Amino acid sequence: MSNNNGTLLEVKNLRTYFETEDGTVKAVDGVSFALQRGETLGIVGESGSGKSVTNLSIIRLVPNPPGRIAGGEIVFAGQDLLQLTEEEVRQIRGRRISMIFQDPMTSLNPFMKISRQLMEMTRLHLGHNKAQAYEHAVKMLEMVGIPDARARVEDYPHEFSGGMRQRVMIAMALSCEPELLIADEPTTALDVTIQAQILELIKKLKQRTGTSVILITHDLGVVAGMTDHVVVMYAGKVFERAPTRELFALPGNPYTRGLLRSVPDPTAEQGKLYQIPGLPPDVAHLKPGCPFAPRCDRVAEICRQEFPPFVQLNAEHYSLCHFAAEVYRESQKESSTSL
Amino acid sequence: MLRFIIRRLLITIPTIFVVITLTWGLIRLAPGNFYTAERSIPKAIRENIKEKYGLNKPWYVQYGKAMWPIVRHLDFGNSLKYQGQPVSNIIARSLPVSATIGLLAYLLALILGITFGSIAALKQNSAWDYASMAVAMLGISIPNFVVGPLLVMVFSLSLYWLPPARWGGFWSKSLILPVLTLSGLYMAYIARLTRAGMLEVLRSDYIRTARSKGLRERDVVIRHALRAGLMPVVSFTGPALAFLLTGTVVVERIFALPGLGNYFIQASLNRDEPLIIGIVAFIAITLLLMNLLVDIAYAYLDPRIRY
Amino acid sequence: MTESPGLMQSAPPRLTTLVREPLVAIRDLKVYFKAGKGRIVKAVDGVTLDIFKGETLGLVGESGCGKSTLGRTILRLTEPTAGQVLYRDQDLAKLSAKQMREQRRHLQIIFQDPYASLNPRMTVGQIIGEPLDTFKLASGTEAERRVQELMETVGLSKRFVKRYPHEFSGGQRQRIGIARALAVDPDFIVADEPISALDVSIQAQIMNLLERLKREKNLTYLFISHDLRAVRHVSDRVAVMYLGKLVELTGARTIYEEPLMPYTKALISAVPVPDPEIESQRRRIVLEGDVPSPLNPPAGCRFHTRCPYAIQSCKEVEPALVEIKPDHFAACIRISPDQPDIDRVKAGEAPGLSA
Amino acid sequence: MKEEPPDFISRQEPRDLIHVPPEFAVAEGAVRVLDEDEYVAGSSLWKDARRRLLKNKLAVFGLIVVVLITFISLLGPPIIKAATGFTYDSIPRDVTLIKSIPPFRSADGSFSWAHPMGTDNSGRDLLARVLLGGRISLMVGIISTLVSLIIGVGYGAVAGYLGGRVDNWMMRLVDVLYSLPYIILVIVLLAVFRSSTAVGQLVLLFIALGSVSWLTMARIVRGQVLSLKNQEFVVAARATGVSTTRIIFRHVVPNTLGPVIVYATLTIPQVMLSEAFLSFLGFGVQPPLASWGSLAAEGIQNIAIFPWQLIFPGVTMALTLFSLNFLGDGLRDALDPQMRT
Amino acid sequence: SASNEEFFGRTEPPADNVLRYISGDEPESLDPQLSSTQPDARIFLALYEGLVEYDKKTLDPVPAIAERWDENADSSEFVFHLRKTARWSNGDPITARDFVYSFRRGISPELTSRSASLAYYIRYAESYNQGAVFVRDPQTQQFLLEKDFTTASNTIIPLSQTPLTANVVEYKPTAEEPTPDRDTPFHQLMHSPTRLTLPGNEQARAAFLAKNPKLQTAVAGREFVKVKGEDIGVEAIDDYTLRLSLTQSTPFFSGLLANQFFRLVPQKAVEQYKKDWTNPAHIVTCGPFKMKSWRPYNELALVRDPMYWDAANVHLDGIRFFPLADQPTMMNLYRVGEVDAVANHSIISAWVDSVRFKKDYMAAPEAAVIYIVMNVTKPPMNDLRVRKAFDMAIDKETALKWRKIVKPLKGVTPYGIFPDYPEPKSNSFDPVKARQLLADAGFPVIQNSNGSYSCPKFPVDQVEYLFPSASSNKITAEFWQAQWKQNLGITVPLRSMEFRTFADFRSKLEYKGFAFGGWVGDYMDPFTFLSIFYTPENDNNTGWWDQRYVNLLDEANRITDKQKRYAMLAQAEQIMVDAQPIIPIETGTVNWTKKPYVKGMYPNASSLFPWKYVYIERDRSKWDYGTPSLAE
Ligand SMILES: Nc1ncnc2c1ncn2[C@@H]1O[C@H](COP(=O)(O)OP(=O)(O)OP(=O)(O)O)[C@@H](O)[C@H]1O
Ligand SMILES: Nc1ncnc2c1ncn2[C@@H]1O[C@H](COP(=O)(O)OP(=O)(O)OP(=O)(O)O)[C@@H](O)[C@H]1O
Ligand SMILES: [Mg+2]
Ligand SMILES: [Mg+2]
Repeated sequence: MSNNNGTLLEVKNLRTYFETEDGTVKAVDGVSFALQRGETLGIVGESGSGKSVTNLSIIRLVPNPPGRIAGGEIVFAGQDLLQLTEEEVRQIRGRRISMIFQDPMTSLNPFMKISRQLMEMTRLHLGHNKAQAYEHAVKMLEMVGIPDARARVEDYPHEFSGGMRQRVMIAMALSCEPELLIADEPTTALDVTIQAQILELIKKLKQRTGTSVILITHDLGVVAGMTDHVVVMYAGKVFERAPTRELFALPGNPYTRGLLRSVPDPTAEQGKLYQIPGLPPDVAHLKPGCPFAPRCDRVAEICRQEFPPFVQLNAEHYSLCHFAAEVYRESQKESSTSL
Repeated sequence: MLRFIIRRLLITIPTIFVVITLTWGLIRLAPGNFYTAERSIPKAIRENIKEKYGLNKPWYVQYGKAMWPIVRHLDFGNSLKYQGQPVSNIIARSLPVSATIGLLAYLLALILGITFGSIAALKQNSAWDYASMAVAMLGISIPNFVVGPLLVMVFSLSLYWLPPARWGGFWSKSLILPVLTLSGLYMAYIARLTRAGMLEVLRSDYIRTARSKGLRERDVVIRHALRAGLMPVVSFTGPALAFLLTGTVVVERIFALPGLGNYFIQASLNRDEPLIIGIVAFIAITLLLMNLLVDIAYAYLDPRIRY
Repeated sequence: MTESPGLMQSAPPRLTTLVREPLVAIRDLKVYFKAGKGRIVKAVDGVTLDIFKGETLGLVGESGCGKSTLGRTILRLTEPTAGQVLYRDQDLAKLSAKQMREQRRHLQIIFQDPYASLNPRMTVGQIIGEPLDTFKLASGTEAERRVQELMETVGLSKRFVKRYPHEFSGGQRQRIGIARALAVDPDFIVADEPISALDVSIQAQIMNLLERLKREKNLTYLFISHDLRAVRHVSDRVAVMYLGKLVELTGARTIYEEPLMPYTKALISAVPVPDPEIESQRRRIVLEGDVPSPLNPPAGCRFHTRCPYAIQSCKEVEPALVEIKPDHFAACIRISPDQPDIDRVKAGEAPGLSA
Repeated sequence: MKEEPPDFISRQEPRDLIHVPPEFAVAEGAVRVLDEDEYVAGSSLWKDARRRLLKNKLAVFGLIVVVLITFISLLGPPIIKAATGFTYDSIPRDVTLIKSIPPFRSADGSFSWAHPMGTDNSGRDLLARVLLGGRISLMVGIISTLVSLIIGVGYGAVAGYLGGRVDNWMMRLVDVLYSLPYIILVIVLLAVFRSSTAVGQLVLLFIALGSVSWLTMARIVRGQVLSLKNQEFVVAARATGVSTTRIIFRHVVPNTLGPVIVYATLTIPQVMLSEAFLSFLGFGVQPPLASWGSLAAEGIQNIAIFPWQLIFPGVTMALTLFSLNFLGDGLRDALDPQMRT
Repeated sequence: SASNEEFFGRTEPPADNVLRYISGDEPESLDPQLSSTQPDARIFLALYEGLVEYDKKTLDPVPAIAERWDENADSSEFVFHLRKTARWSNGDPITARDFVYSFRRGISPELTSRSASLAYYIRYAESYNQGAVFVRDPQTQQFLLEKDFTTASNTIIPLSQTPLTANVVEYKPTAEEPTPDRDTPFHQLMHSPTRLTLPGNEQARAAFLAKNPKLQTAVAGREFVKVKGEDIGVEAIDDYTLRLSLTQSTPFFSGLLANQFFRLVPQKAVEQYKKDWTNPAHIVTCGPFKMKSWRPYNELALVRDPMYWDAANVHLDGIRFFPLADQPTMMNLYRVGEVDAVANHSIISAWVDSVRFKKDYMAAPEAAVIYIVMNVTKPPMNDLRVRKAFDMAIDKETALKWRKIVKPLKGVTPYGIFPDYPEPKSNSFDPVKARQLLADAGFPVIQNSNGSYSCPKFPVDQVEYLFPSASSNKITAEFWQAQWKQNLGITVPLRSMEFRTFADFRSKLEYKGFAFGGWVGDYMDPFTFLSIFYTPENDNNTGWWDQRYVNLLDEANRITDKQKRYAMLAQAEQIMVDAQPIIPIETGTVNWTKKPYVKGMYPNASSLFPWKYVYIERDRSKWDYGTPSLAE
């Protein structure tokens, strides 16, 4: 594909495998998606579906061994990241692509003051001197809503609460204003007010610098509010890909529908929530056929036999299902009735 | 922290006292005496010696006599073997020798050891790993009483570059071979402990974070991994440095260096009580201080450690 | 500064409709941390709270306000600076290490940070099986069976039993922690953000599970979360914390539908809705002003720096937790049982002060 | 397979519809298909480790060498004796043979199979001596390392975990033991517990070496534990009611294993050297017994004239130590679950 | 390689005229009377002088500060004539009073010199050193005499103690010297009968008296007078004449006087600085060299002393002594040419084969013997047959061939040091007889089918061979063990020990069976070796003692004729050899190296070198190619 000037990142058929005792864990198996400049892409999906690994693959930080990127292309601003040398990737990391990791507790260096961990970024990539970097660090902390930032910047991570650490991670990732921000569940540990604040911050950054964002989250509310496109992953595969509104309104995949139904409704009374039955599959031992088949409410014999096709439902809406069209239609029906 | 340091410094004193007392007891339990010689000396002279040194008194009198000057004036008395030489003088003149060799050797060992260890950890199970570990292993698989003479054989006896033995001053060629010999062993320790420590650390999430920042691999190691990775090395450094500073017998013997280690062995073999006690007290102090430093270093390296 | 208004000690908040005995009673609990350079973080600062048998008490609040600390202190994982934690009327702080260990059978915690709380050198099976072994609940194949059961319960394939924590995704790790807490059939679980790392489907699973267990085993939860939807869903009552203090406490439905405190209102307005249509139109109450630091909490009402309703007195008077409506406690001087709706209170007035 | 109806109460449905299947887990029973393998029982860190160790080529090589050398040391001497009549202490009667003969040579310089490693200054077969020395050195190394592992790890872990005053006292005891004049300690030990049998002497030697070999280990473990004990998973263990002993030995100690194993493998050469030094001072193994250390110490004196006296014991020793260390590294890697390959 | 070269290592003479010598162990002290070891003695040879000095080859006494001396008929009184040119390093003249001071100091109990017993031949020296007391009648001021209380008086009173009469000529005055006033009151005192001495310590005295009722009554009511330094038989007749009166005939006494113990110490410095007088800043010496600097365990640098009476004949400008004991290190330093000569026994046995053919190797017998002592107080070694069997089972010929450099030993006197001394007859290697003897003693030796022997009845757990740890001892020990095993079928356990533990065990006779024994002569007379078994207390470490042996030695020492005296000494030695408390092993050799350009240094029997004769020869043709002959 030509170097579309609107496309910042294009992941093509990415496959990342882990070699473990009981076989190859195909954590990411043939994932493709594209991200335009200035756009936000949401990735949702069940826990263990390969969201984090996909993104680790993008910045080439999959632990090796046991992990390895088994195939595919990751074209970032025209370059295939997988073809670059370690040194070239290093220069992209942090500066052009930065990442907020999922687990803030262990992702901060427990041996280093917050200040140093923040300053490191800007000193390295923006060429700040010590004082500049320090000021920048304080500013960033303030921006992510750490109270009394100037005093607390000298603390160690273990002195911060979970949410505060997460905000430090965010501050760190934002500090160099990257072209691509990968946020792996950036707000899980944050209360809603801070969450709103952070999301607002990301939005502002996007507006100002045109940063593209990949937002991994399971909070469908966040997805709804933040993203332009959504990728739904299941068992290392992309199950559905669509513009956000479309996805929420007209899901074309039984799995997506299940997800949407699971969200607790604050207006409803207590009671049992909808849950997709069964367990997530073990990606090391996938059966032929659709990986979701055992849990699917509309499973048919073909689902157990054949791997489903990636059906294009409309210009930007794809779904991995034998019955994608049917599901899509159903959704259309439902939405018209509920209206 | 300050309270911790003060408390530890205070406990140093009774600890040293315990060490001295035990040492005193051990010397008494050991067969032979400082005047035992190949030819036994006549009884009369033995009696004179006992009289002179109070060895015919009850043990508590002897103990008091041994301890009192130490407690009062930190005076360890005179050596029995090197008659008339105050223990403090002996320590004062031999310590710098041992300390110089020891420190230089440890510095060299640290630099090489940490480098090799880090390389090995970073490139785990690669040729780099094996090569640097092999080099490190040489230091410990070949005893230093073999390394020393081999180095001498090459650099002194064949090439005539370096003196084969003897102390030539604090800044002389004669330091090179002893320092090399001594550092080999410690380099091995440090390299291997570094590797083990680093491996524990290098897979942490926060190292991943550091990498995601785009840091150079070297900076990742030096700034992020080393602190935690060096914990075992730091633990090892306490006693190791204490013993290095206070002398190492084998190297001092091979290279005929007038160091404390040599004196210590001789004193032990000679049952030279004041000298033994003096050196033991000195070693104990060094050790306790080193270990205190190590404990402080722990808290410095790992902010989660608090005393 | 005077702490703990007398009212709180005399009348701990309770539900009048059901006279229930508290399972865990927290009395004027304070947890301070030393934070270098002689500074003190007052993570929990005078909290009095009853948790009744069989209820789920939701605890919400801003990040860093002391929720985890409160939860951990209940289990004596952090030693309190002052105050008491009574479990079935015994003061936990007075128990010996051994007695405390026995109590841990009944008191469990699901940790906020799943990965860090898992021993990297133990397999999942060992991690989940350990409590069984500790309390001699099962052994041999029986234990193995229980472990499998637990794993299935939390939605983990039992094939994973021999894997190590680092081989799991974030959500999977969280579920390991949940399974461990459930292993001993506890009475009381502090669930510290048990679902925040989980995807919605598993969240639903877990919440259903927690509820079912509660029903079946009469479990009691302290459910810490910032996900108000979830809290709303699982809790009977909800407590709102702000900077180490309780600011509002009432039934789960009430708090969502008729919050009293300006802070709670802001919280609720910020809940994202999984609907892009609504999301793109909705208006949130955006809190202005600096987020205060627990290192240096503001005097008076701690929320005054960000409160749109703050008046001068708010900076001076520390509000007590008062029963404004039946079973609805709030700590704000600008409202009173006579006028619970802050929007109707005249500007500058502080009815709560006089009461 | 018959699909059961999804178990849920959606927001659309009336909420009192609680005909939920009694066991939650049963709902998943429907999808048990995924677990075709039955539950594999009794996996442990050590079992896993063994399997992983065997995949590490260098470690396996190390293991093979160590086992081989151990076996040869054990079985070699009687075989040599049966084959040639040489033992570690047989000095030839013929005075012309009482000299150091090069490997594969007879006294007159011609080729001979008699002494593949040559002989020492007293004309004793070096091969027999090296093998015998192997027995002693390996025994010394293993026993002291065991002591250091058992006492040092336990002691250090307890001190570090309990911390505070206990730690302070326990570590001061270590300091005291460190500071005592070792030589005198050994002299007293040997004099107070006199033993004239070779075995008794060896036991004393083990005690002497073991008594100090654990000290640094204790310090290293303590250092690791100090930083481990604040980690969340230890708190988690505490929260689950795990007893202190079990926390120390199940949770904390396994996480120190990396440095512990490495230090343990370093202890072996260290103890062998100490043994050589003690032998040099007359405290070690009694002649005509020998150890690698003492053989090397003799050999180095003759390096210029009879190099084989150093080369054979030295190389055997170095090879063993190398192998041990690679084995140790392999073990370390094997015990690190993150290193699964 | 090194083995093909003529010399062992580099042979470049040093640029300056300073000898660099490895003296062995670190000196215990620079006080000649305190330090008793051989390495120290070599240093004292440079720093101090006494009445006599060792001959550079024979070690016989040659005039030093004493120009000449006279000796009475039975060698019990000596008069020394000092040279008037002798001076201390600070320029003060040396007089007879310096000797009086030095000798009294050396013997004084306070100094606790470990060599003080060397001076016990001097009258009352032993009593003084022991802190003994005379017994005096307060009324009459008379002292009790020894002869009144000794029961069996078979000892012959030496000349010096027989009363002086006009016609007794004790020594031969020389013509050139007027001899004023020789017969001083002190001299009279020395010739009066020996006073009774009792232990100075009250408890010991009470215990002693309790055993002798006669003495107890005699002593009652008398006062005790401590023996003082002034009482010992050392007298300055005038500034340059010194008289020494001895308790017994001591023909070898003048030789003994070269020992470091009898060298001069500076009274003023000693009294002023006490223990610190040997400090380089304070030290005053009287030898051919004086102190330049001292860095213990590193280097002791001396320079030629211009005040020395014979300074003109001192060749070297200075000497640098390197105290170090590690043999390979010594040899390394020697090989690279950092030192010019090394101490004795410095060549590791393993190296001997390659070094002994070099032309700078020093080979000569040494006044040092090595033997195995046996504990005759414990079974099975209390049986003479067993002891003999173990002696006969060692093939010493093979051992000598194997050891290459050592010399044989028949008894306890070294081989080849005292040319006229008759060797005792000792057992020869006879394994058959040895086995027979063992069988006689109740331990039959059985021959196994493979030709080896075994002796199942022998209590192997009751014996062991104890030796101090040093590699040279170890290889010999292994050899003896192998011999006994081959010939008797008995494997005697070997036990090496740290030296002082060893010495303690051995001297307390705590050892079982065998122990290493060795002796280095203090002076050049067989008696220095025979005296090992002289008194039971003189710790011969075997438990063996025989009055006949002692009597023979005493008698021999009164004989002035050397041949006859030697014959009688040998007779005594034969008694000891027959009783077999020891297994004689070997006579040592000096075994050291010196660079060929070092001249005037001879491999004498004690490796003691009068340094003033030593010089550095830069003319290659005059170098030593081989061991310099002692016979010339
Ligand atoms: N180091 C590893 N070794 C083996 N398997 C791994 C490893 N890391 C991840 N996996 C597996 O890869 C799969 C995908 O993991 P990933 O972390 O991408 O999930 P995720 O979608 O981010 O889930 P979550 O939302 O729970 O974080 C999981 O099944 C996980 O078990
Ligand atoms: N060990 C500690 N040392 C110092 N300060 C601490 C420590 N633990 C917590 N704190 C501080 O106490 C306050 C409350 O922390 P806590 O973890 O209870 O917050 P939280 O309500 O759980 O927040 P979050 O929702 O982000 O997890 C924070 O300001 C934190 O920085
Ligand atoms: Mg993830
Ligand atoms: Mg928290």
